[in-house]
Amino acid sequence: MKLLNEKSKEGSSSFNISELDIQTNIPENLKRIDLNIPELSEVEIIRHYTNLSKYNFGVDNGPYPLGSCTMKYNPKINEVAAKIPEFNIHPLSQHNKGTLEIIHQLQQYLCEITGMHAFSTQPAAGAHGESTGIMIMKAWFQKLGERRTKVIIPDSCHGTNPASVSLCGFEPLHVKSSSSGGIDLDDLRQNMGKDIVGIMITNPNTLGIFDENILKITKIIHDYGGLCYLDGANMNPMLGVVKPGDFGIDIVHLNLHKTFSTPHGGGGPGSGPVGVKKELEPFLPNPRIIKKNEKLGFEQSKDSIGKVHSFYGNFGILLRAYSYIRSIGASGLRNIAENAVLNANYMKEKLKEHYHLHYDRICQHEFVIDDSLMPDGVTTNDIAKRLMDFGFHPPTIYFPLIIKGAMLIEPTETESKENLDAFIEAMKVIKEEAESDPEKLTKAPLKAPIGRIDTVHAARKPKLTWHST
Amino acid sequence: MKLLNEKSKEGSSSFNISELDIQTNIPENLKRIDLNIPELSEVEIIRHYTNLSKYNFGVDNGPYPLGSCTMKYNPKINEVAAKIPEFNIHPLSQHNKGTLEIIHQLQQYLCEITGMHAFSTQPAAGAHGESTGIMIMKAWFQKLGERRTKVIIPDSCHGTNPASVSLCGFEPLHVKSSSSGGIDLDDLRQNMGKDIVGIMITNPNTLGIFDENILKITKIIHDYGGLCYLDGANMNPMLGVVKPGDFGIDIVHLNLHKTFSTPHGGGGPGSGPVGVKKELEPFLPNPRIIKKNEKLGFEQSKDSIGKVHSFYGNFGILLRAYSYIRSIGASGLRNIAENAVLNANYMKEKLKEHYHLHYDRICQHEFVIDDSLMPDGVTTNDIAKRLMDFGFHPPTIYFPLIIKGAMLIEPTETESKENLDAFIEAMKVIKEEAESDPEKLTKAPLKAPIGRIDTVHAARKPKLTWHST
Amino acid sequence: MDYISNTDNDRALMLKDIGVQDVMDLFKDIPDSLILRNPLRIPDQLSEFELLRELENISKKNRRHVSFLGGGNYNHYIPSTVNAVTSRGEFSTAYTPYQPEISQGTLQAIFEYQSMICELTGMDVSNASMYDGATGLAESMILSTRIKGKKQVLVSHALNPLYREVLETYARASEIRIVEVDIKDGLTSDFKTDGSAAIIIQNPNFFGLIENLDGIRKKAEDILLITSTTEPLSWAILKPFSEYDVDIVTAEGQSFGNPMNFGGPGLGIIAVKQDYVRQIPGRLAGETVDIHGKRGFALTLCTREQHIRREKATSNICTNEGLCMLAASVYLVTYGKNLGKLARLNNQLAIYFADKLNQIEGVDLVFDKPFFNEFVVRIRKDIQSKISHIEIGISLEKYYPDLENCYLVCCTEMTPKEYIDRVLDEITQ
Amino acid sequence: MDYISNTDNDRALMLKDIGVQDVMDLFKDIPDSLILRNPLRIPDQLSEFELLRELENISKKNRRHVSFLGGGNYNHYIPSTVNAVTSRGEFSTAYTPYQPEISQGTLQAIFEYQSMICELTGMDVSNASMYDGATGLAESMILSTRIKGKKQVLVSHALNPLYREVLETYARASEIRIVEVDIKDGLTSDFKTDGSAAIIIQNPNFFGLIENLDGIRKKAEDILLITSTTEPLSWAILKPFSEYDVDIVTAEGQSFGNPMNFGGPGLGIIAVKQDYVRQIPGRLAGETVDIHGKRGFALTLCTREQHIRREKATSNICTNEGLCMLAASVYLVTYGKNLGKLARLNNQLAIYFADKLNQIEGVDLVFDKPFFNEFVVRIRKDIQSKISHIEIGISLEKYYPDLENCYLVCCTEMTPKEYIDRVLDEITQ
Repeated sequence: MKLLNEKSKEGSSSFNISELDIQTNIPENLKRIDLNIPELSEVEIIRHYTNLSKYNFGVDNGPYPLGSCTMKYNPKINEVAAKIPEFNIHPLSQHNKGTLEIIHQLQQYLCEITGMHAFSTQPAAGAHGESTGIMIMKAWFQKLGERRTKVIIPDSCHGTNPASVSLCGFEPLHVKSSSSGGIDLDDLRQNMGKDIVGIMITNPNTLGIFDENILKITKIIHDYGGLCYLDGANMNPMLGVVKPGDFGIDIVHLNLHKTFSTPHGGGGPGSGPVGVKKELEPFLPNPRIIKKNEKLGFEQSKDSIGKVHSFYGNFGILLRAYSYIRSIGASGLRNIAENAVLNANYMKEKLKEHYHLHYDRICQHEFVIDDSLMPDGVTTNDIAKRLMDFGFHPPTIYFPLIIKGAMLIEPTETESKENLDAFIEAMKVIKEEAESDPEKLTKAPLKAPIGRIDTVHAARKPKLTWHST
Repeated sequence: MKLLNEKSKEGSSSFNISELDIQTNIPENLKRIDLNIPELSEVEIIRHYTNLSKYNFGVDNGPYPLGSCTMKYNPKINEVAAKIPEFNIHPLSQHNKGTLEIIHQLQQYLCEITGMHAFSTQPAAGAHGESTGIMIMKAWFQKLGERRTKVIIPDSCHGTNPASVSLCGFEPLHVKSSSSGGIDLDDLRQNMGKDIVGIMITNPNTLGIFDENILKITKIIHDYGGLCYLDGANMNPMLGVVKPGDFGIDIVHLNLHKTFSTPHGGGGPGSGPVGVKKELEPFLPNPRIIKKNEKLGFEQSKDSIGKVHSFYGNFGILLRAYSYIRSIGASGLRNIAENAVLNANYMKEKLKEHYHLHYDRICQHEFVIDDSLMPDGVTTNDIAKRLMDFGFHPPTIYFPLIIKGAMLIEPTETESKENLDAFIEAMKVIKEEAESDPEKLTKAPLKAPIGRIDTVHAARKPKLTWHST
Repeated sequence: MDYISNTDNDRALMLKDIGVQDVMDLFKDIPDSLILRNPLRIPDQLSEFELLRELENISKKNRRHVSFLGGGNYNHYIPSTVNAVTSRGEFSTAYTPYQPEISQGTLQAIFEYQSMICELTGMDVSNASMYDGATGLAESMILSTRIKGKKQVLVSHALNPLYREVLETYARASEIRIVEVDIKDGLTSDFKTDGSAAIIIQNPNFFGLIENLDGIRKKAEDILLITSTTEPLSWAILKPFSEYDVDIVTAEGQSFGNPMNFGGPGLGIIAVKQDYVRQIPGRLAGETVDIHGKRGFALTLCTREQHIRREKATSNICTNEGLCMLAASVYLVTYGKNLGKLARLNNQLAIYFADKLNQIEGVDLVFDKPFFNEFVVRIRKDIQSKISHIEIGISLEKYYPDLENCYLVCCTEMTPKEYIDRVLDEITQ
Repeated sequence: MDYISNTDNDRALMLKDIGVQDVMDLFKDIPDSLILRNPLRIPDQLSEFELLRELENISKKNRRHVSFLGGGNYNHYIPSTVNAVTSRGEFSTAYTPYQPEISQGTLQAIFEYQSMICELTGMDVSNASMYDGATGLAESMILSTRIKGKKQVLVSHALNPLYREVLETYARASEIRIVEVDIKDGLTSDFKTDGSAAIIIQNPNFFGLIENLDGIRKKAEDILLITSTTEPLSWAILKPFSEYDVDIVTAEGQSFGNPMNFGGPGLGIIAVKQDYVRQIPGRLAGETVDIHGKRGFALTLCTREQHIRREKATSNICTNEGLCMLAASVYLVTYGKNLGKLARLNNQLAIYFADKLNQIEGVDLVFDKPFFNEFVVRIRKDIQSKISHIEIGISLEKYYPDLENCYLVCCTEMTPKEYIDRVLDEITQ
């Protein structure tokens, strides 16, 4: 489709503004001479984006089993809630009692769900929550007067974890997975020492496995005075079933857009609240929103890591998450976990008849298969592209890195058995096509709005903006 | 795509309702036993309609030159206006001053635009306005004590006109068009008599021609004591340029959804306010919304034809029309007329190089070409279907009836020259294809979501509801 | 604002190509004396934010408040799915699906709507909508006279008085005689069918009472039975009309997913027996196939309609209430079978309120009959003035002079128990 | 409500196929002692209408009122086109466009956004968004230390104090030293570059004043120039930063089509010179071709990112503010060149209000310098209490003790002349 710039026509924009008859105070030498924003009439703008949207695939279009991203259905009521005009207030307005109530109540719910003592909703996304959490670890040891430098990260971690650690001046120390998919306890023990800040663990991990040794792991860390950080991106299968606080977690971030179902927006906005145990509460970002003597307000802590957001985080997302939790209630939360896990295990059992399953055991919300049983020349990437032709968004591919040609599949609780069966059937057909007609795969997608994209070409001589030719 | 019923799965609907613990008073023998509304989870409902919408073409998708339907762009601001919560009140609420102000002010604007004395906004659509108008004519002559029975309708009328006339117990009397596309004055004069209720005229007519004899025509009718009714569906090119009241019109209906750009909604809701000259005001539907001594309120007239709507008409549409008029102002209204006429004439001039133009003269907002220059076997219907492949909604076809194989093209003022040129080019290519590769046309559309539909099959043994098989 | 995509430059080029100097040369068919020389007396254009400011100021002249008004227009919750679907431009900015190949969205939605209405009513055929409850009923009245060849129709006095007004308007135009059927204890009483084409009965009737239609067919063997419903949510728990052998079912479908909006747009529902499939007014979507044999949908039986049959058409209706129909479909499938629960909740709230009111000295339940979500109470004048800030119901005196001091009170899920209790407190304090 | 598509029957079938008895058998990796025996202490589920009732009740505890608050978050009108686009599920319910073949909508929108940001700033490369103005600035600070290999950064004292707090947080974590640059008459004063990687200057600065950046490059030849803008609407009428040879432009883009929402989500804008294309954090969409040679778009230069480079990544950012970016794109193209008019209107309203306030005894304009749509006034205490019901501006004492009784006042198109006049009346009455 043509670009906005290519459709632009001088003089066609007609958004009416009546200026006042007042001279500007801006000196000539600081003024802009011309402004080349594309100009389109309203009808052409709406058509541009309406037709562009047809080239996109969202959860509203079909199943989106993108592993570790929890692409569940986003209820429309949350969008209605998020548009209540009274909530659209300035962050420094004093008339904020309703807004503070929502944030405070949400913090309470998140504490109850995770078993933590206090939450800050400032971080704007999961990775932002991660760095906030690591900053808290850093501040904790500074307060203790200890200089520790290394953070243990299992090799089944999320991609953001090592980067978050290094952002805070720490060194990531990678620990291997065991043959059953959990953390290799021996490797962990060998790496322990007084320079260990703690562990940054994803549990269930990115293989979809709940580490059965979790209590041992957190104990090992705690025995060395370290802190246990949970990457809560995979909270979905634990809702109402188990609390991270109960298995020794000191700090956790949640991805509200994943677990609490706010629309992912083509890449955000998300929200990554961080929860901590009682001892760590003073280190949470400033200001905190708290209730004292039945009055809601802000509080600053001198031990805080400081502010991590221009204001108080992504309130628009918090409101949606609040709305979601209230819609479904305690029983709904437990239902999510049970159904997410049921759906994943069902798919895993059915798919392992056709694809190689590295860890053949019970999984939580997601699981990994790979392309090792595929005929030569057919790769995970081909399978992913071909899945598009069957009306599915592909799973996460080539991740986790520890499994070659991985496909990380997370169906989520909102998909029906019918959809799971259709996906399984598609995967079966693709396997057959790989044998009988591999070109169908290597040239896939055949039915998408555009053919397979050449990403190498994109990177070779990057063209990142429109230029008139 | 599968039907809702085919996707239904018992127990999958989860819209939560908490009943009260109160026994119903409804006797068993009057109770329903089972209710088979399809049951789908919310995600499946949203996907159903999201994906279904892809099989639809609206103005938001591209040019829609459906003659006489005025498929102009519908500004999004009007949708925002229509959702202001305070306007969503019960029709019998007393707290209605804001709502009455909108309706009353809109009536004033419509009077100013048309040159009429008073408007009723009760009729819910154009045809509803027509029958309301004819009822007023009937009531007028009843009041006068005259029994008249025939309404003159030119053969270039809208399809609804004869039906509206007969609904009111009158007989339509068809008058021929002249060779230049206007009314044949001789034929008109010959038909005149004391049994003539009046004329129901569309001007500009469905050929897009403004009848140059309009003043003569209305005079002839008036000379016999008849009334002149204008079908105002084609008001668009007259906005700010000429007022129907000035050329002898006694009653007019407007199609707010056409001229005042409210979304056509896949077939409504529309709105068909009726305006009249002063003498006819007492005959307008009851109740009227008027301002007396600066106070807004309802008024009943004993001469009124009575009520024609459950309440006061389609307020939701009135509000959008009000918003539209306020957005564009007087100058915007005139711009509409000028640009609508300019666009139509431009297309007409360009298309007449390739297609037969029956009336080669200046047109107003629309014009008619036909398929008489096409090679054997290629029809207007084929051209229409093939236009879809070029990204256009086809024009109105086989209408007006007086031109064989007619294509009634109304570009509207909101299309750009680029779009008109693209349409012209598509028509040129289609003409060429008709010569070189007629199958492309007779099998068209080739790129639509579905192949050419068999409408004869649909009517043969009508299947109008889903039945489980 | 204007919404014109052409620039001055475009216009100049186009005029040149047409071969005229000025755009007004294109208006030369209009007698010169008629051309307006001055701008219309309509205010200047506004920017979006100026417009919204004005509209919000006007809107605040309405007051939102606790209200128990019903009687043909109901304050029901509209699920979030409804607007999510109807706001999609592909649906809202399309017109009547004349071209089925690029209108399958609208057409399939109509077909599904027809199917659900037939399920709810038990009838064989539903159209794609009429303007509203009253006009759909009026068209049915005319239809019955055409079918039966008789120009007289019986109309229950318990039919919504506003609907009766509309029937009278159409009857005058079509020269039909309306004979009213009396009421007894709020229900339609006995009637004689002589010379009539049909009888029109509302159920639940205007007083909210459920008419007992068992055996009505026996009393009306030679005429058509036409029903009108203003609160079709009741259908979710009431026996379908087909079981009483009704011929034509009409209703106002606003309750199904459409806002009150001061009474419009509404949604005229009409459904008939198979016998009348070629007489029913309005659009019908039917299943068919495309050139490849794939299932598709199209408007069908168009020979009933005005654009083909002209003055002999079954109706002059053309534009209907398409988007309201779509809203109703999404509404119905969103609730699914839970529509029964919603209907019961409405019924329960009304029973609760009626019982509590009836216990108050000075307030009496007027009809001791089963009702759905509306009921009539007589309220002593001093109590009326005590709660004058609440719209407790529609005052009935105007329509039924013998129902002095009586109000038609409506409860829905939007008047929850807490609201009701608050009102009861205000009355008894 | 729940949002689960499976029925009990489905679940039974699936458990059977998996070969377990009970769903809890699938949780057996979790130590039994950890499994929760009781439901979470979270209230029961609500229906949509109950939920909205609750939320509306809570929302009313906020009060909407006349406000002149700005300082990093602005009450601008959001054109109707914005929500019409961003509410489309195809955009809102997709994620990061990892699979370009079915994400061309998002990708092209990013590419167009990048193009518009580069046009507005004059820079070569824009990413697809950061979290907000402050964190985007913090990441730029870190970036500059990496480029320059120096762990010290100069920060203007006229930078938004909340942003300075965020910089300090990140500086502590990354062990960077921040040196503040003084202000003089509200503008950033001279500075020494020794040992520093960059200087960070806000423009228009926190006081709304327009910094004169002419010649700044000369003063900062050996360090990076980083700018921060909280009100990028100003860009529509101010000389682009590229003309001052700025290296990194950051901004809070909330003004472009995103609601205030208590400060979030915002839109972190970042744009850099071509030199730093491989250092910029976050996603980039680039033009490429598909297998048939047709133009398409894809995320590119991913080797900068955390999922490839792990701990060596330029940033840990993954999820950004995609939908806010889309809103900004629609916003910008809706105004088109009229964005300049809007900016001028904002400027004019602020000048009008500042002038009028300055004429009032007891109210003084603090800085006599060109400003955009914000300015600082000192208000006598008695006048402050007179208008305590109005939020006249952000109180500055807390951040700048010497600015006692001073307020940062912001005007936008949402505080039209009528509003301003009303406030002036209240002050002078």
